[in-house]
Amino acid sequence: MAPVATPFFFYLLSGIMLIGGILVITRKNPVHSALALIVTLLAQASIYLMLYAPFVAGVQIILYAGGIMVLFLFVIMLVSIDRSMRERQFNSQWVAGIIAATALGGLFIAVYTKGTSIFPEHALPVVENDNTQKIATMLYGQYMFAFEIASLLLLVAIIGAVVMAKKKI
Amino acid sequence: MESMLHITTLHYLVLGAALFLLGVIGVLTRRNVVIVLMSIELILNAVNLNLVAFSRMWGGLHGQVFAIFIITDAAAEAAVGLGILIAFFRNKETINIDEVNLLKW
Amino acid sequence: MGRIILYIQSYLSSDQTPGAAGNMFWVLVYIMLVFGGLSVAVIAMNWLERKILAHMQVRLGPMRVGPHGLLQPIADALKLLLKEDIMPAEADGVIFWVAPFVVVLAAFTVFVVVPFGPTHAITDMNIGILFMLGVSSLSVLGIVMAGWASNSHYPLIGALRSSAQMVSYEVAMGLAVVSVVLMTSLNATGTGTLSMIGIVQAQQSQGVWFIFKFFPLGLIGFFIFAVAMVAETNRAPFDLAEAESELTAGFHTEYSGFRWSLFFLAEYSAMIAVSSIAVTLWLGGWLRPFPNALSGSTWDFMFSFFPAAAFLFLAAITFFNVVRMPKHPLFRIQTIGLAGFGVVLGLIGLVLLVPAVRMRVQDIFWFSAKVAAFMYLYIWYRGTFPRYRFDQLMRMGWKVLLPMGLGVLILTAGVALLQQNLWHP
Amino acid sequence: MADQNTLTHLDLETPEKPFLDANELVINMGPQHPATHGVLRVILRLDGEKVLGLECVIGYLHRGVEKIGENRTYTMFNPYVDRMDYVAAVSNGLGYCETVEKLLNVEAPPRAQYVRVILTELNRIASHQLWLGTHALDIGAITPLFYTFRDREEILKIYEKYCGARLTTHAFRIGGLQYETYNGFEADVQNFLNFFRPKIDEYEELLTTNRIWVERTKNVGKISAEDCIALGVTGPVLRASGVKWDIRKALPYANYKNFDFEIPTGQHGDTYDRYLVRMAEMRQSVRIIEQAIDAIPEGPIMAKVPKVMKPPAGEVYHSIEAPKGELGYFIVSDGSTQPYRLRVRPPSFVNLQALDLMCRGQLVADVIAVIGTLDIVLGEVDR
Repeated sequence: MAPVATPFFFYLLSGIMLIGGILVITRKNPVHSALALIVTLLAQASIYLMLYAPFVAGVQIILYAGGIMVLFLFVIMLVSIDRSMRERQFNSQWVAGIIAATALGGLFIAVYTKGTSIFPEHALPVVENDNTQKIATMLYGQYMFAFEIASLLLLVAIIGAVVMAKKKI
Repeated sequence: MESMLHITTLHYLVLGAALFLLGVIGVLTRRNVVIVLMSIELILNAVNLNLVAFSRMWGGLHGQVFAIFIITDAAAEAAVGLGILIAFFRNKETINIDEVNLLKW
Repeated sequence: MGRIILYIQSYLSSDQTPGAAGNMFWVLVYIMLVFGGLSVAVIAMNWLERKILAHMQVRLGPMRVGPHGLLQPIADALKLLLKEDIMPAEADGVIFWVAPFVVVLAAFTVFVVVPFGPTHAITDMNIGILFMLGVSSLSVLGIVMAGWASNSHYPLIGALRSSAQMVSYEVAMGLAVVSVVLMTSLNATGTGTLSMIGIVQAQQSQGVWFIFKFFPLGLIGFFIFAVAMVAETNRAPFDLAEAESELTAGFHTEYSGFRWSLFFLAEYSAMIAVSSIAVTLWLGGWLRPFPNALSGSTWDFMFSFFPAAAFLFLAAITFFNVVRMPKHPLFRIQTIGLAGFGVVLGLIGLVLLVPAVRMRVQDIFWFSAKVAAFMYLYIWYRGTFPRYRFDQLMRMGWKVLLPMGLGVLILTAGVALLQQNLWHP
Repeated sequence: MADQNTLTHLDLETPEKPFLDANELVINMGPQHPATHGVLRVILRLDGEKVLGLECVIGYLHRGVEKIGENRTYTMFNPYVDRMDYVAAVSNGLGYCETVEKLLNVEAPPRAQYVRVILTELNRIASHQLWLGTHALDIGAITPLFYTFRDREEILKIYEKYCGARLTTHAFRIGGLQYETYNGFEADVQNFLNFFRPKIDEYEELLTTNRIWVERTKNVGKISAEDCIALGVTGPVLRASGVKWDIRKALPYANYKNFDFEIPTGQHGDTYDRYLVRMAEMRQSVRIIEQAIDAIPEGPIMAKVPKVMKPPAGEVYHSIEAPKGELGYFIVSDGSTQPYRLRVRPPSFVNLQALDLMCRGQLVADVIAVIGTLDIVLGEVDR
């Protein structure tokens, strides 16, 4: 089934994402930031659905919103945030930050105005029905090595997190 | 107006760029480590959005596979980052990134 | 006008779910039906749980509001709606307000892909089971929000317990689910499916419920899921998050009235949701018992009378109890009410005898009956088991269920590979 | 044995270092909490879920029972003791009556002694039933509560028939009994015993081998025999730690020396052992009541005591084995009609002291289990 009212949903979702993103970097309370980020991530999952990528959308919901963000909230509750909320929120290099961001933004604008010509005129048709099956074939075929490396990375991350967070090992 | 109503790949790319910039500003200006980590998640998501948009444009699935790898990477990064955060908080009782100024304590 | 009628009718003749057919009218109708049915089911569950627990515990349970307390859930709902809605002064207003809605939303959204029948689902998604697990895992966010926003110690501990618990058990649950997804790929094409309808159809075409597939591997996978799903819904004996003897009420200690009832609603609909996952994945979903061994039109005809028979049986029990009601004039209204309830049940049973209805409703009946069995199990657990301690719960999740899940997954893959290469080269 | 004033292996003064220093959580459990058995308030210091230390705040149910005793005659004070441990009112009455009898130097006649033993042992069963139900409820098993209350009802019915009251019975008088037993008392008690014996098996079937129950109670709230003695802990808690100390055997009162029964003991001193000890005690109580029913003699029920009691000046301490431990009464008489000083040694109050020691390093859920297994009654703790 093709997406309906694509422009409306695109602008709605990207509006939600941008407002969420702004809230993430401006809120004083990290819990509010985390919740804004969750909203952003869920809106992004919907955008993935519009891009005919249901599997990535599912992974986004289950891993990002359901896993990583819960970990974030967990840690925020573990460390006391009262003190950090009373402190100054932005550091002294905010001028440098804005300049860097503006420069980067300028670069993006330049690239996108110059480079649109290489984009194809119409998006190629994508079959949604066997999206998951195709991704599976690629992951376990062409990207097998990368897949195994990713599992190694996760193992290293587990060990690293345990080593750092545990009081005595 | 016509170009506003016909959603092309460029729209998604611009959205991704905007998110990326928000993430960069967050990383550079905030003092709270948790929020810095969350800004990094924003950056990774902006990249994911671009990859999926490109995968849609070319009709292949390589972009989506890359997005999945990046999500895996984000999980690993969050786990280690939060682990460091807890170790840091335990020693200095703060989560202010400006106070991460010693190589050893 | 004619086009509209055609549009409305277009789904009825098709063999797709309304979502897949792209028929908005029927999608809306189905959403109404599913959520209406869900609300009725939660109300019925409330009454049944209290009654069944009461009878397990040598007491009567609700008896005052309506005959045999049948109207008790409605009275409770009214009381909760009229109650003062208290928000602690130091609470984080917005999050406190949003949290119950997040939980309810997560618990209700999963029903979008639950297949009550081959065509009786709101929609069929390519990533069905992934969607269900993902969205149901979002409810932990609501719980964490509620616990944190209350700005109080008991809710905070409850929220921490609950989030740790749900995140841990999701892993074991996911592994059990993956072993089923692997089983669906044992067909000619060699590709499996994540779609809920596809999984049931795979069981149909392979001629076996996945609980009996590769015995005992399917059974172990089912066992892992059955334990994890109780932990996932925070029910006894894993109800640590709201252990009333330890944390008073856990994450919803500070909630009252309408918002508390939202948590209640979410808990029960989440129970129904995970039970329907279990039914779909292991117990053949909407399939009636022995669809292959007892196939043929005669058996189909016989089995199609089950729904009507069940309702008529319930009606008969009700009328038996009408006769047993005390004859005192004070009980006259109650007796009439019970008789009315029996008449309603009997009428539903009679309607189900009509051939057109009979054939269409069968699969819904079998699905609901299987889910109801799980609901009974939930109540039974609650009446029987003491509560686990937090470290024991974590140990069980990570050190027992997770390795078991991994083992089942590897063995299933191995056996499937052997079967494909040796018996069907 | 170690020095009586120090505890063997736990330093109670310095708390353990928490996981995140800034994040030590202080939780106020009670006085309004579903699992603190009344109005106990426990201030818990937590590191996450781990208990670093706790402090009991008591006195929410203080009624000044001991002070009231100084302003009442000996007979008038008798009903007040029922209100201390209200789930074992008969035992409290027995302790008080025997103490005053000791002061007056009279002894209750044999028939009264037998009836006293029967009623007291029934009371022990009732108290243990209430303990079992609430303890299981705290640990999360809701069903045993209803079973034990159903069976406790039969005991309360016997009390009601005997003296008209169910809970605060005021069954005994100084010097014997107020009432002769009603017709069919023996038969009622015998019926109850026949009814109750399979019920103990029913409780045990629900819990003793239940995996979750065993995991929740084994190695939880351990306390060694030395620590028990150092803290003055008595009753089933002491016996579960392996000390064979039961006042019924050690310093026999009433006519317990006429009965043949055993003192069940445990080995590990954990919650599971305390559970087993109390279950075995119920069986032993059944055994004692059976012997008493068979041997109950005819005769008077009241010794000769003056209408106005003026015990000779002096002091006396007498203790009995109440369901919860050693229940002692210390009375100083100045020769008038009222005690000069009356002091109660309540088992719950003394046992509650062990809570901190038993909970250190355990989890929040274990605190609940330990409060349950100590079997405290706040009426007795606060008096």
